[in-house]
Amino acid sequence: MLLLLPAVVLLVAFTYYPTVATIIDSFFSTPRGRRPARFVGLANYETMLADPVFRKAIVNNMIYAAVIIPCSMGLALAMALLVNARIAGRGFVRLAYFTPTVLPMIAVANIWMFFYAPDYGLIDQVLGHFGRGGNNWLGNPDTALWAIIVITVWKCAGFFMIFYLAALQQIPPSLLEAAEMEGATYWQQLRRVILPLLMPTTLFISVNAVIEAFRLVDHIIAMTRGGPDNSTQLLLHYIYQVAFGFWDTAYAATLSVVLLAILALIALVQFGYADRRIFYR
Amino acid sequence: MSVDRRSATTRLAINVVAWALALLWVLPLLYAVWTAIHPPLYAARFDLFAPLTLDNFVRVWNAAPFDRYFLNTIGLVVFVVIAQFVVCTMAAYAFAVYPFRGSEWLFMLFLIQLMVMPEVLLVRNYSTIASLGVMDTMLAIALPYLASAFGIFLFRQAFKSVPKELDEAARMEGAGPIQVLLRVYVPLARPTYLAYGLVMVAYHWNNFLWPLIVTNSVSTRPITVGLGIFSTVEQGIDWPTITAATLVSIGPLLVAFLLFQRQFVQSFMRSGIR
Amino acid sequence: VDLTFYYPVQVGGPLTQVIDGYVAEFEKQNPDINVDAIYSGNYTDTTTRALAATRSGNPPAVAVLLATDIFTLIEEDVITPIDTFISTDEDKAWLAGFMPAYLASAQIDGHLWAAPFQRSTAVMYYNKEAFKAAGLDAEQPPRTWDELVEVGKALTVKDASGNVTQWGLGIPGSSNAAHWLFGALVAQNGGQLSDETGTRTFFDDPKVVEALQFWIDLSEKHAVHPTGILEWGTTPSDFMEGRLAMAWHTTGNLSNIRKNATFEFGVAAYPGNPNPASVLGGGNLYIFKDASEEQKAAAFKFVQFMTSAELLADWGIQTGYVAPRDDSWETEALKAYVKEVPQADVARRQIADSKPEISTFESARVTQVLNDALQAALTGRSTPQEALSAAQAEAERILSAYRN
Amino acid sequence: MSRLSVRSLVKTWDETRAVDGVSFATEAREFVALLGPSGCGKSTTLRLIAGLEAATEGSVEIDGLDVTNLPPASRRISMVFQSYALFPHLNVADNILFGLSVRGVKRAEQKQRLDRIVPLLGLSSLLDRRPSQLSGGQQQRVALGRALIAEAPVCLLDEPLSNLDAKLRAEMRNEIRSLQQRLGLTMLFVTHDQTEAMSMADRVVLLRDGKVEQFATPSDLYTKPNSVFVAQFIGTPPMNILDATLLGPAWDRLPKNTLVGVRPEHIRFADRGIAATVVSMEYFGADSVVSCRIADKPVLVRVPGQPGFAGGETVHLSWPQEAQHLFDQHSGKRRDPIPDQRLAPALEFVQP
Amino acid sequence: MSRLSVRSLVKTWDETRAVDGVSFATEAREFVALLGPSGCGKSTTLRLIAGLEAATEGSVEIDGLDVTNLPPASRRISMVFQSYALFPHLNVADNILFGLSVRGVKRAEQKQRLDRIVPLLGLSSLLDRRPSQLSGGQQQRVALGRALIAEAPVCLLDEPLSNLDAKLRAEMRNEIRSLQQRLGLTMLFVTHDQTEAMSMADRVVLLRDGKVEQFATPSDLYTKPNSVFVAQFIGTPPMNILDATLLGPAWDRLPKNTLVGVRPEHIRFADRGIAATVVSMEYFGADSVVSCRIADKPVLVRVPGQPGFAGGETVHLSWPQEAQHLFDQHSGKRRDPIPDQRLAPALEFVQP
Ligand SMILES: Nc1ncnc2c1ncn2[C@@H]1O[C@H](COP(=O)(O)OP(=O)(O)OP(=O)(O)O)[C@@H](O)[C@H]1O
Ligand SMILES: Nc1ncnc2c1ncn2[C@@H]1O[C@H](COP(=O)(O)OP(=O)(O)OP(=O)(O)O)[C@@H](O)[C@H]1O
Ligand SMILES: [Mg+2]
Ligand SMILES: [Mg+2]
Repeated sequence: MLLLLPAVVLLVAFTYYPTVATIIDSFFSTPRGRRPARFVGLANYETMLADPVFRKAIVNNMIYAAVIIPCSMGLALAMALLVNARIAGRGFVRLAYFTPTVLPMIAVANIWMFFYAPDYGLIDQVLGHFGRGGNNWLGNPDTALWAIIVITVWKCAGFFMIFYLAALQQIPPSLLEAAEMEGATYWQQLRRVILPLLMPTTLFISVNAVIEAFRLVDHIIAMTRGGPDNSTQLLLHYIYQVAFGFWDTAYAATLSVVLLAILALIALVQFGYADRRIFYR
Repeated sequence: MSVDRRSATTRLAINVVAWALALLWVLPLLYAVWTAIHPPLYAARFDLFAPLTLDNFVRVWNAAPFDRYFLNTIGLVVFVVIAQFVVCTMAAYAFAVYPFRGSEWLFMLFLIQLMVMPEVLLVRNYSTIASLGVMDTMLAIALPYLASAFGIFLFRQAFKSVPKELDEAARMEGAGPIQVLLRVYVPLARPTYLAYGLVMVAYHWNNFLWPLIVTNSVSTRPITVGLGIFSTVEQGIDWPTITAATLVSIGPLLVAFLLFQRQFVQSFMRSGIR
Repeated sequence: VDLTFYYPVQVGGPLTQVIDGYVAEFEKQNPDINVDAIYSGNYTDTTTRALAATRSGNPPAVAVLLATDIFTLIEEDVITPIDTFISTDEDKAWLAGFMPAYLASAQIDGHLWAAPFQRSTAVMYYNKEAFKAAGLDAEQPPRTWDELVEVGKALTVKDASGNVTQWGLGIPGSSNAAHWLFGALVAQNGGQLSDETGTRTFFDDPKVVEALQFWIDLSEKHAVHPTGILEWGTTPSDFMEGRLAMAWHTTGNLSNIRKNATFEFGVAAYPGNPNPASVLGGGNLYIFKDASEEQKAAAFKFVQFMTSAELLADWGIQTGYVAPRDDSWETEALKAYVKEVPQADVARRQIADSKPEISTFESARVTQVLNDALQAALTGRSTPQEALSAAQAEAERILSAYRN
Repeated sequence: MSRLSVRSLVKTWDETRAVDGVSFATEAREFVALLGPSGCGKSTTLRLIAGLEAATEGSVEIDGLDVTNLPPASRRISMVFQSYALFPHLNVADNILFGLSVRGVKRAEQKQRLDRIVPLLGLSSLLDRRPSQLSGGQQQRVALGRALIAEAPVCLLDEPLSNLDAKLRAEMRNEIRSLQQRLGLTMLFVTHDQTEAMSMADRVVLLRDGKVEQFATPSDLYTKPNSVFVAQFIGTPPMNILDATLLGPAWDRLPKNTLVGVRPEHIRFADRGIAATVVSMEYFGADSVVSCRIADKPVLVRVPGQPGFAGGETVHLSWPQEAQHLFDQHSGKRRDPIPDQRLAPALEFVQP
Repeated sequence: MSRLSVRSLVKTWDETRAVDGVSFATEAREFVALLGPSGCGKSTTLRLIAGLEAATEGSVEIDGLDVTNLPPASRRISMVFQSYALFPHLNVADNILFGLSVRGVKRAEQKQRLDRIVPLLGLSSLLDRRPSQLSGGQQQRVALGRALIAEAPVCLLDEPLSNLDAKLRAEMRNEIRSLQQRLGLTMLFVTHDQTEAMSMADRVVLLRDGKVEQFATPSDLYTKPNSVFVAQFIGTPPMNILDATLLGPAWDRLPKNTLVGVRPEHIRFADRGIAATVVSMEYFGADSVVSCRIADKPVLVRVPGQPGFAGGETVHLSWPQEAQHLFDQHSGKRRDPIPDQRLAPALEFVQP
């Protein structure tokens, strides 16, 4: 198909070729100026399995994903429903929800850094009024990951909302009217009509949410660098660190292969399971 | 819009929740505005009578050729979004309307791009760009993003939701495949184009690492890279400067969205298929 | 000749314009050389770019990179020693002008690999008004660890409900700073973190463990230091907001604090246990190997220009970096500046007592190992001994490959 | 059981007055048709009653209770939508059962009621299909099933039969009628098909441009149309409306500006009478419609079977006096009662 | 100008044989109706002819040219869709002009043709509206306009009138008919409304379960139905079909297993004849339909006006012999010709 040609060429050049190269790299040692790469078989993978930071990153990332995906999607749906209803200043509210998407993460990270600052940070100032100040959100390994999660949810929810909003607007009003006539309460309409009709959108958003959950690490680079004590270490951030901090490209490639495998697995499950059950109108 | 038939209390509750959430969500932005228009002393102190100042903006504006950066960014974003529209529309149309043997597989293969982080491929993409000889051009920033699986997926979905009879009616009327695409599918998918365009504008307006790597000069550098100068934490955070710079760099985008959002919503309604 | 020059900017402000000014001046003096000065983000980004560019075949001629990246750069085989360009007496005189402490960190295997450029050192900022309020002599900052604890206690203030409103001391422990300031603590305790070959670390040395124990004690035992990890980025704000009465940070922050602090503050050299000591930091100028000979010659000229006494003095004034040449400090400009801002001189005086920061092969990875250990101990997840022993073992594993 | 009454309902959109002061009241268990040309505001009136649109003015009462401000679900009304409004993600059975299941009716009862209604609608073999796999008519039957199964006391139907074929439509008419009577429902039925309205309804609300033109029983509508509009809307082919002055001297005694209306089926070909020219013929099986012209004005005549006129032939038309309707030329309103003494002599010759 | 012919068309979906061997051929400029109950495969047949579905078997020819494998646009066919298929993003004028503009017809000519067609359809005041702002009937007229403006030699219409009110529908019938004749179009018109098919079409294809049940002129369909199905499908109310054995000894001489069919409009109330009981009455204005029972079997009788029968009353029914149709009980097929000599005596007493 001629229509597909440009896309295929671009994807080969900037996705497939580099991906395959990455997989190949993972079986070689890192080339250094003085020592060229040599084939090492699975050595990189053995190193990885023994690497406590890797294990920590995987665990953190699972928590990160398990919280972010449902939270941001749920919030996004709630927001879309809210701004689809007739509320005062709807334009402003939509804009408000969407703002995080437009804000550059570099700058945002710094602003959040202020919110999280102990004692004089905004959150602590508020909590201080209730005598619960003095929290070092980012400096405490028990809270740091959660602090990061909050930012991610904040950043993603508005983005996903746009898609839910678009889908909501496409639902024929007569369907909801029919449901209403049939005595469905708002919650029943939501559960039995709106949500099923939003399924294709939900699938799409969930794919994106999974990807974001493994991809969004800008604020970690800017805020915690995986610390304290790797408590905010995520897989992609670790890859970034290994590749561009440690210059161990082979090991980074190995980690990347794992990341790709995880994502591919999730994606296949999502599509295989969901695409079949979701009709397209 | 259908009438809101809910009771007054429900409506009030909806309003309250929506607004509370909205305020929570813009808090960082409000904070940015606060610090940007006050002297550094008030960065963490909320005093209603704090003196106002535009110094932070003046300083930021003078610190770098922001006007040039704006032009670069606008040019880049317009180019990327239009090129993406073209590439993704073509591919999505092929997938949605002319499925062929194995097209489902090819589509899955395309979706891989959703999952492959550009960050991971940075080094390799850098060499590709270098070997194409387009280093330090707008094309270099744009190329890896042009074939967006995200866009293809979205457009395919939008095209699939176009009622089949409309396609058929257009074909009966003698429209060829390209005409059907341009005159039926694309107009009907307008909300999707708007939404996707908006998201992509936001994404590329804020993209940092890749442009940083492939641009060298003031004449190609986008605004985020310019903004990067102020955002470093190495020497301690200078909040007023950072927030002022942030506002300068996202200001046009926010204003555009504010103006755009009316149009955005209206177009949803207009194209609403009964 | 065309030269590409990558540089990071680590200090807020319109510094690219300053650099552009230097470059323009250089090009005026050397009309046959054209320098393309590229601002390239922070140090990490710049290193990334420089290495990526080199690998894809169009390396920069000169770059400002971290002093501690030296082993990585040697291992990657991308830089040329500076001393190979030294031929004339003039060159030798230029070389001799650098402070030896800074030169030391660029000398490996008998070669000088880089020219010190934007160098810094860690110092202690203290709030003179807080000192006065606590009845302390604001001109007598603590000189030893014991004094530090004692003064810290006096400076720690609680409100009626027992919440601390002002901590005595703050030492940032976030991932981008812990190893650096910890280097100072170790040096003060008479220890060191790595040797000059870059292949050996001493993380489990008793002196090192003791230094970490002291850091922990500051909050756990003496309660003069906030618990948990103090963010490097917010520490200056902490200090300016009055949350910290004394804060350890880089000299690079001087202008920021001077501009924004609403109270009188002092800059002090670090205390000792017993020997006062600090660490050096910042970036050097490297010449890249893959450039043509002609470019390299021009690059050397450029390096010399950038490290002339006047220029370094000016750069120091503009940024807060410590000019790494003694003769810079003799220039009128810098003298006048020191008169106006006496705090600026503290750094220079402290340099004699300063040690190079930890620098090894795979510097970032080893640093990361150390940082993880420090943070684990600081957050009470393991004891200093355990954490550092584990870190040492890991560092051994990484570095053993580089011993011959 | 339930009486529906509507008072001065008005609905405006921007400039359009889609519904413009509609009032009528049904008896309990009455079957009322809402009839009118396309775009006259039938659907809108129905939606106002259902509560799906907020009325600009006026009120809706059910059994004397003002429900104008109640939500649709609390009005105890069921509805069939003109566009079906089937849930695309549910199969036929689930679509029909939606309301019951939403209201928490027990499984067993759901099944029972489903089994009762499905054969009536001829949907038995389609229960597992999705709406997108049904033909238009099948979809409409599902929509009907969904509304009927609720057994709400008032049921609104927006052209539920317009996509069915004649046979099914006739069956469905009977079905709906008998269900209505069996369940004691009050039904309001929108249609633009006067045959449907006439044959099914107890009374008909005839709408025109958002206003009630006449509210009466079918036979009153047919025999005593309030206006030219009603006269022409009811009956196929529509009533012939002729200027009295055209008909010759016998009609001169009528008041000025009078229009004379005669239904095609009441006109007979006779030996004497008004002269006309045959123009063409349309065949409908049981009968045919002959188009004639009286002095260039078209007149339709309906006769049984297939008569053998040729185009251009001259014929004579007559009709009984009681079949003649008189209307005011300006207002279009009926002139009734006709003062017999004045007209009878003038019309005597048309009697056979 | 153009002749459309269809040979053994078959379309199957999984198990469903939606179209099952349909063959027919039109004359040039002929107006053919495709008639049949809901779900019988009318739309599918039309779509196969249009080229919107690929035929499983069979071929479509236009003027002798096999177009089975041509794309829709190359078949020189225009079409009106059952669901209108208006472009929601275009206003009425642009919807109608879509085809012309796609084919690159000049602005001036577009305008000319638009001005010609729009008043015919009563759309003049709506040209700037979007489809979503139109009522169902208005939408359908736009769809019609879009198909007619193309002036393709063959035009397919999928129930274009089903959403119009009776008056408009009658007007549109004439309009479509006269446009078809004026433009010399060959039209294939899907409808489930037999009145529409009968009054408009030159010939009717009557479909049942995907098969052609009869292909004939309207009057042949009415007077010589091929089968019980046709007999009951054509005419409202449908033909009464009675078991000959019920009718008394006079019918005993008919062959075994014969069904007797009589149209309601041919039955008269007489003094002698078959005894029946009146059950109910339906009023249609011009006439009424009386439901009776002959030995528990329903019989409908159509009479003019509103007769005064009471439920339960006993009446006598008779009909002329030539109005009687005979069918085989098993196959449902017509038994023709009836050997007059054998039947005439048996039926004589029913003559008035
Ligand atoms: N949402 C709306 N906004 C503006 N005008 C509308 C809207 N809905 C309907 N109308 C207009 O109101 C009038 C009445 O519309 P309505 O749908 O009630 O007609 P109807 O009698 O049901 O016609 P049909 O028999 O064609 O369905 C029409 O002129 C229509 O164009
Ligand atoms: N896409 C499809 N997949 C499976 N079955 C289909 C599909 N489209 C139609 N059918 C089935 O084929 C048969 C014929 O459908 P078609 O739409 O041709 O009927 P129709 O005669 O036009 O009916 P109506 O008068 O109700 O529009 C129906 O039983 C229908 O359910
Ligand atoms: Mg309607
Ligand atoms: Mg159909």
